Amino acid sequence: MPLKNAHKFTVPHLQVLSEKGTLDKKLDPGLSETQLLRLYRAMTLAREADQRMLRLQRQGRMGTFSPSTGQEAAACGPMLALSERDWLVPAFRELGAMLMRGVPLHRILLFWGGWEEGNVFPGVERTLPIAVIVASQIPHAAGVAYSLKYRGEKDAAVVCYFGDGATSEGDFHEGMNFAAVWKAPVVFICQNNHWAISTPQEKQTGSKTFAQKAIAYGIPGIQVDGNDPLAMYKATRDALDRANNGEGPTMIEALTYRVSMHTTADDPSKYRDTAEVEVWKSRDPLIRLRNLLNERGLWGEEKEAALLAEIKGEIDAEVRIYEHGIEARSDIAFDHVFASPGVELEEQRAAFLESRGGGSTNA
Amino acid sequence: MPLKNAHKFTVPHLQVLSEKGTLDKKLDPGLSETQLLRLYRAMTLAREADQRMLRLQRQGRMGTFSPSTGQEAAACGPMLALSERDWLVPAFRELGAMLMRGVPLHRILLFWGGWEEGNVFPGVERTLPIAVIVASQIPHAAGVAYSLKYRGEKDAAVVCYFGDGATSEGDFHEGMNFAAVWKAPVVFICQNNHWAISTPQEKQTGSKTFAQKAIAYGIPGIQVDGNDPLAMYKATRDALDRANNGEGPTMIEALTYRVSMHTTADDPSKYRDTAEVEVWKSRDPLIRLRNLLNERGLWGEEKEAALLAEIKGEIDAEVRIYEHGIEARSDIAFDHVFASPGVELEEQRAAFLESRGGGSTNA
Amino acid sequence: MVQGINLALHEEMQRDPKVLVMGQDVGVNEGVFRVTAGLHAKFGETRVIDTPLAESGILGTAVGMALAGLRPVAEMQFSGFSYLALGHLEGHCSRYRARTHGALSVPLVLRMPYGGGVRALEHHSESREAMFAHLPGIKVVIPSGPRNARALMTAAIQDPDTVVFMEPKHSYRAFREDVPEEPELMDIGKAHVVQEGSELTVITWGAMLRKTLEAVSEVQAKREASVEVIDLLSISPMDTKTIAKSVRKTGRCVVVQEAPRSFGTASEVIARINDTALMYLEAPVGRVASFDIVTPYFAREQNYFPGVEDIRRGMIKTLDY
Amino acid sequence: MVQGINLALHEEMQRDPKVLVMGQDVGVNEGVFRVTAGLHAKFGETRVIDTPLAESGILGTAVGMALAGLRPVAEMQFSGFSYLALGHLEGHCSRYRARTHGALSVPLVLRMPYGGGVRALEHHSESREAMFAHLPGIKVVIPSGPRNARALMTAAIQDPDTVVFMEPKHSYRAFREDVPEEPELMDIGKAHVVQEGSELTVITWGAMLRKTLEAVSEVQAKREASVEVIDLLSISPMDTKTIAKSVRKTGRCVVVQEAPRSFGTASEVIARINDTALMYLEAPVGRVASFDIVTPYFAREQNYFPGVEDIRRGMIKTLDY
Ligand SMILES: Cc1ncc(C[n+]2csc(CCOP(=O)(O)OP(=O)(O)O)c2C)c(N)n1
Ligand SMILES: Cc1ncc(C[n+]2csc(CCOP(=O)(O)OP(=O)(O)O)c2C)c(N)n1
Ligand SMILES: [Mg+2]
Ligand SMILES: [Mg+2]
Repeated sequence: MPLKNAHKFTVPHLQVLSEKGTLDKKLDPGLSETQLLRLYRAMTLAREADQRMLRLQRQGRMGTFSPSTGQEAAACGPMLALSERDWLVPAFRELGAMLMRGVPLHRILLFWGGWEEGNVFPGVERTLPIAVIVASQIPHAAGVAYSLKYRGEKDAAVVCYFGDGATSEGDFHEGMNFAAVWKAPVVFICQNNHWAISTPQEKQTGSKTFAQKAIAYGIPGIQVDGNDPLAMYKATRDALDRANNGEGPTMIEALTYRVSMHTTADDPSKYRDTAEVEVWKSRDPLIRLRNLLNERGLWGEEKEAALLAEIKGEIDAEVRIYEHGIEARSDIAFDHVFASPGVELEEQRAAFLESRGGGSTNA
Repeated sequence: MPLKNAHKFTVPHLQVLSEKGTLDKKLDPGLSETQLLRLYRAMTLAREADQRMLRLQRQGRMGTFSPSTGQEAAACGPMLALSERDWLVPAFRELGAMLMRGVPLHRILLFWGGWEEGNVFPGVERTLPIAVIVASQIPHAAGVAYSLKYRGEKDAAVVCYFGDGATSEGDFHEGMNFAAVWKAPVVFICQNNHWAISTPQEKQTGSKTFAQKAIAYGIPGIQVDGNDPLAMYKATRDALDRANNGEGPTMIEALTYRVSMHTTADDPSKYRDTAEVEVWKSRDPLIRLRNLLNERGLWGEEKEAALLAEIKGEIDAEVRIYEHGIEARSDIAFDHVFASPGVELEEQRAAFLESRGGGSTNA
Repeated sequence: MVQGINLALHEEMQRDPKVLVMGQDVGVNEGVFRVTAGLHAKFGETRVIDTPLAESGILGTAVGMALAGLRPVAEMQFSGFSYLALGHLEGHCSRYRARTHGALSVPLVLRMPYGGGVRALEHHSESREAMFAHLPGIKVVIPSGPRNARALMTAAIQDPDTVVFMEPKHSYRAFREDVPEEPELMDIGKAHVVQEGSELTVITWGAMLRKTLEAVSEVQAKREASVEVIDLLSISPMDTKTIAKSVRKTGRCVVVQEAPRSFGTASEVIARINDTALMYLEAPVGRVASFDIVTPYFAREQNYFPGVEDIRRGMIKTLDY
Repeated sequence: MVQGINLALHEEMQRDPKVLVMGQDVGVNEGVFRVTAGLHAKFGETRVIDTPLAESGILGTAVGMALAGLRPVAEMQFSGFSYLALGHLEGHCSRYRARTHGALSVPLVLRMPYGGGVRALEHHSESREAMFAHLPGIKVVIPSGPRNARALMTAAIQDPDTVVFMEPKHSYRAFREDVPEEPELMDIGKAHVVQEGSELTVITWGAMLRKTLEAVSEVQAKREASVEVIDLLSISPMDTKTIAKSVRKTGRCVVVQEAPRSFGTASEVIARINDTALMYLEAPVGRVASFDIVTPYFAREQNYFPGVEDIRRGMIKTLDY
């Protein structure tokens, strides 16, 4: 066995709906009207909510947050493929995914507003909260997926999001490896939005694609046009099918772009050209899907206006809940250190309450 | 750009000297007689020293250690390619590599005997001590390689060893990634000896080869017959050339086998078949190289006997140094917490000396 | 102690199908110290998982399992490698309950052999319980013998939050002790008064308990001192009440700690005595501990870890103060 | 303080070509807090490295550079992510010198913004200096103002061993202070007596110093108490002598710590007072600290961190004891 190319690997690239709006018939996942409209609504809601959050933040009505404008197809496309039995394990830039999951917007506002209540999703099962420690959710997803297998839940899988930067963390590697060894039912979605704060791909990795990192784990990796919601749906659907068939994890790289700042505390003009941003703005995933809807006669200016009005109302209502609706017992943190606080913590709680003059307040 | 196999990767497999002893002329690295004899001597010394250490340990004259019998080609082949300007960053199962580097055997005995002196190599530059924390030496190697680049030392590179199990650690991933992004001059040698204590490859990774993990970093990965010393030399030589040309890191997977126990505290019969061990014993790298030497008329029974006698004498002498030659000031640890101990530590040293009745002793 | 822990694992896995065991070499090989003996044979490889070699991956996936309702008992092969998993311990185990106001929690046990005196390689001899104990939301327990090891492990597995279970490997096979037929459940957070006394309180935990008891008998033999000995068992939460009660009674105290002197558990014990019993003290609280140096390799580890003689001397000093 | 640290980095990089800066977004972006402003422009990307997003990789490669003779100043973007690098801190930074009896060492600085009160996201508000300080072989320093920040950073870079340099981000832009033209070199391991007094010693560090000074003026204004204030500056090694001298003089002491109460630096300070000045104490040492709970999200973080009023009350309590 002398020098020979013993092992060969390929990483496919998937696009279903081109930038110009042409649909690849062979690859069309055949979404129903309802599904297409649901997807478009979700993406629009995510966009509008994102813009509103930016304003709330600028007005001092919310804390620092990480906008997701431009990434709606990557966040929402996959979610159309999920059932209630599947788990969602997000990073922190999947507003659209969380909304599609049924997490009310006001919960997300609460999160960025500095309230733990933003991680509590009453009635929404199998959904982990936002993960702030980059990549740490990846082994969690592998563990959740193991538990599905352990319990014999063959109809369920995990969808786990993370960014391009996250792939550099040891936890990405360890989580992917565990999932692969276990053939655990999990779909890893890397939102390659081309930046990790100020770090571009070439400073993040020596590899041409992020999808090829799947080869290291012996699992399929696929690079997808992340601004193409149909491709994102299809890739996820296929990966979920593999997972449900016991074939293990898949890694999807979604090629997209963070058109806004990293967080509201960030100034991207320090490190990137607006020319690059403009190129990507012109690839707006909302426009792409709207064009398809238009073409199919499912959409028009009137419908668009009505949708925007409806969404605005919805967002207004959620903002109101966010700003007025939360009981803010100041000592609640003492309740949740452990299942039961114990003597010492109760003593400290008393000291805490005394230190703020006793009683509870509303924010 | 619809579904297409956009990216292709290959992992070559290298063998120069087959198990049967046939040499692939096209791939022959053309080692000189002297080099071949040096290599054979080094491998034999490693084997004999390993066996002696096993006895020393069993006799209670040394602590737990990790034998490397069977892995001599993977450890020694690469070292033939190194110059004094290159760095060696070992794991803990590269006895042959350290000896070839010029580390005296008694230093290695001291290490496994529980003496820090086993990490001090007077006169041997650019050689890190044994790394006990699996994979932690990999980012170190990347950092050392960066320093070579930083200083413009174009004639120097780093050779870093680790095991198959080490590839699962986050530090493997992070170290490889940094090295790749930096195009740092480093050769990563994964000794795939098929076991990480009791864990076989299929529980360690979902990938068919370890070499393919290189693809994740956009660097070349090559699988090498790790019991073929010429192939190990050649792969390392090529990788060092790449490194010196500024082309960055390479990963070499050496397919070999741990024919002995993990450490002297381990009982491999609990987890693996002797049949497998026997197969690999029959692939002994020493025999393979000896056959070549024989064929070339460079070797014979007499020479073998003389070499073994010489080596035995050498080992005897080193064991004597190990067992008698070390000054054992008991409080020396206080000297080396920081460059200078400071008031508090000096007070603690006084207490320490008092606690053992003062003064220093020899072990 | 190995058998005590092993028994608890068998019993709990039998009792609750949600309990599983995971770690490096814990399955077929039954653990490098054989703490998981018999589990793989009995419960199979789905419940007794030989994981890849990755500490953060072990704890991180265990967190995921726990969030999904399982009860993993995850092993770090040696505590010296547990720092690689600290991201999940600090970032998730300790916080998920707080983060979600109780909607999600991480009920898992993180086992790890720790401690010195067994002539082991570098990184295999440290005691760093204080680092974990500084994290709110994490419980840290340390058994000192076979019986309390089994009872503590049972409690740790049943605990609704993450428990770091540190196993003093020096005590793994140090002595035998009968354990009751029926599983016992120890109350995490309670110290154990091993023997009562009125003139001096000695507080310790883990492998230091046996050495302390030896030193105590020596002292008692020589000078009829009446010594109270407290086995902390739970490092965090710490049983301040039991400590305070004892020191108020005796007025003198020595804390014996295997870890380096500074920033260790002994310092916290002293701080709590300061809070609750300072005015009863007739002497400074004695600290018998290792030195603030890097653990020497085993050829020179003698006299680095506190020995019976060091403890005896510490006691005398405090008694004579 | 941002400018003080930045100045030291400029000066040291100018002075010594072996010094380099590395971390996430420290180059082109000049750091998320602009601590590395101007460095990339001045020294280029080889000496001011934007690394991949991997904390263990950052510290691990910095260890390699240091072993090869460079002097890296590595940044953890927030201390909350530094736990991912603990493997190298505990396993190598703290030990390489001991491991090789001085043949090899790891002279690097590990910078990290830490601490709360800036309405930040989860994991961005903790103070865990005590965890690092428990490690023998590691120095841990914390500046409290622009001038000592610059002098400490200069010393840290020139130090032949690993120094963990924790930057209280609450103080980053809190106030201005003149710094001398010439670089100053602070003696790591020495505390600073900020003001002398005879009735009470208050010991603190980092962002708590300003709050403490406010509380002290309030108390002094109301009741003519003579208060001595000590800024620890070096958490490890800790300046026991200065602490002991002060407490022997005043007989009363309060320690103000931003971190949770238990197993923190305050406990170590108390233990050292126990060792060196117990019999001078007229009251238990007061501990003003955060609670042993998971840091609440910022909407509820008020009153979690010690405030001026808490410190004032702690002082009064100890004075009135
Ligand atoms: C472990 C860790 N290190 C650093 C940070 C600070 N940080 C937050 S987001 C971010 C960049 C993430 O980049 P990427 O994964 O590409 O996600 P994106 O922000 O682009 O969505 C960094 C460095 C963090 N939150 N966690
Ligand atoms: C971080 C870490 N985890 C666990 C261990 C315990 N341990 C020592 S060697 C080893 C297996 C290493 O396997 P591999 O990398 O294949 O090297 P080999 O022993 O086969 O040479 C383990 C688990 C360790 N030393 N370091
Ligand atoms: Mg990104
Ligand atoms: Mg191996």
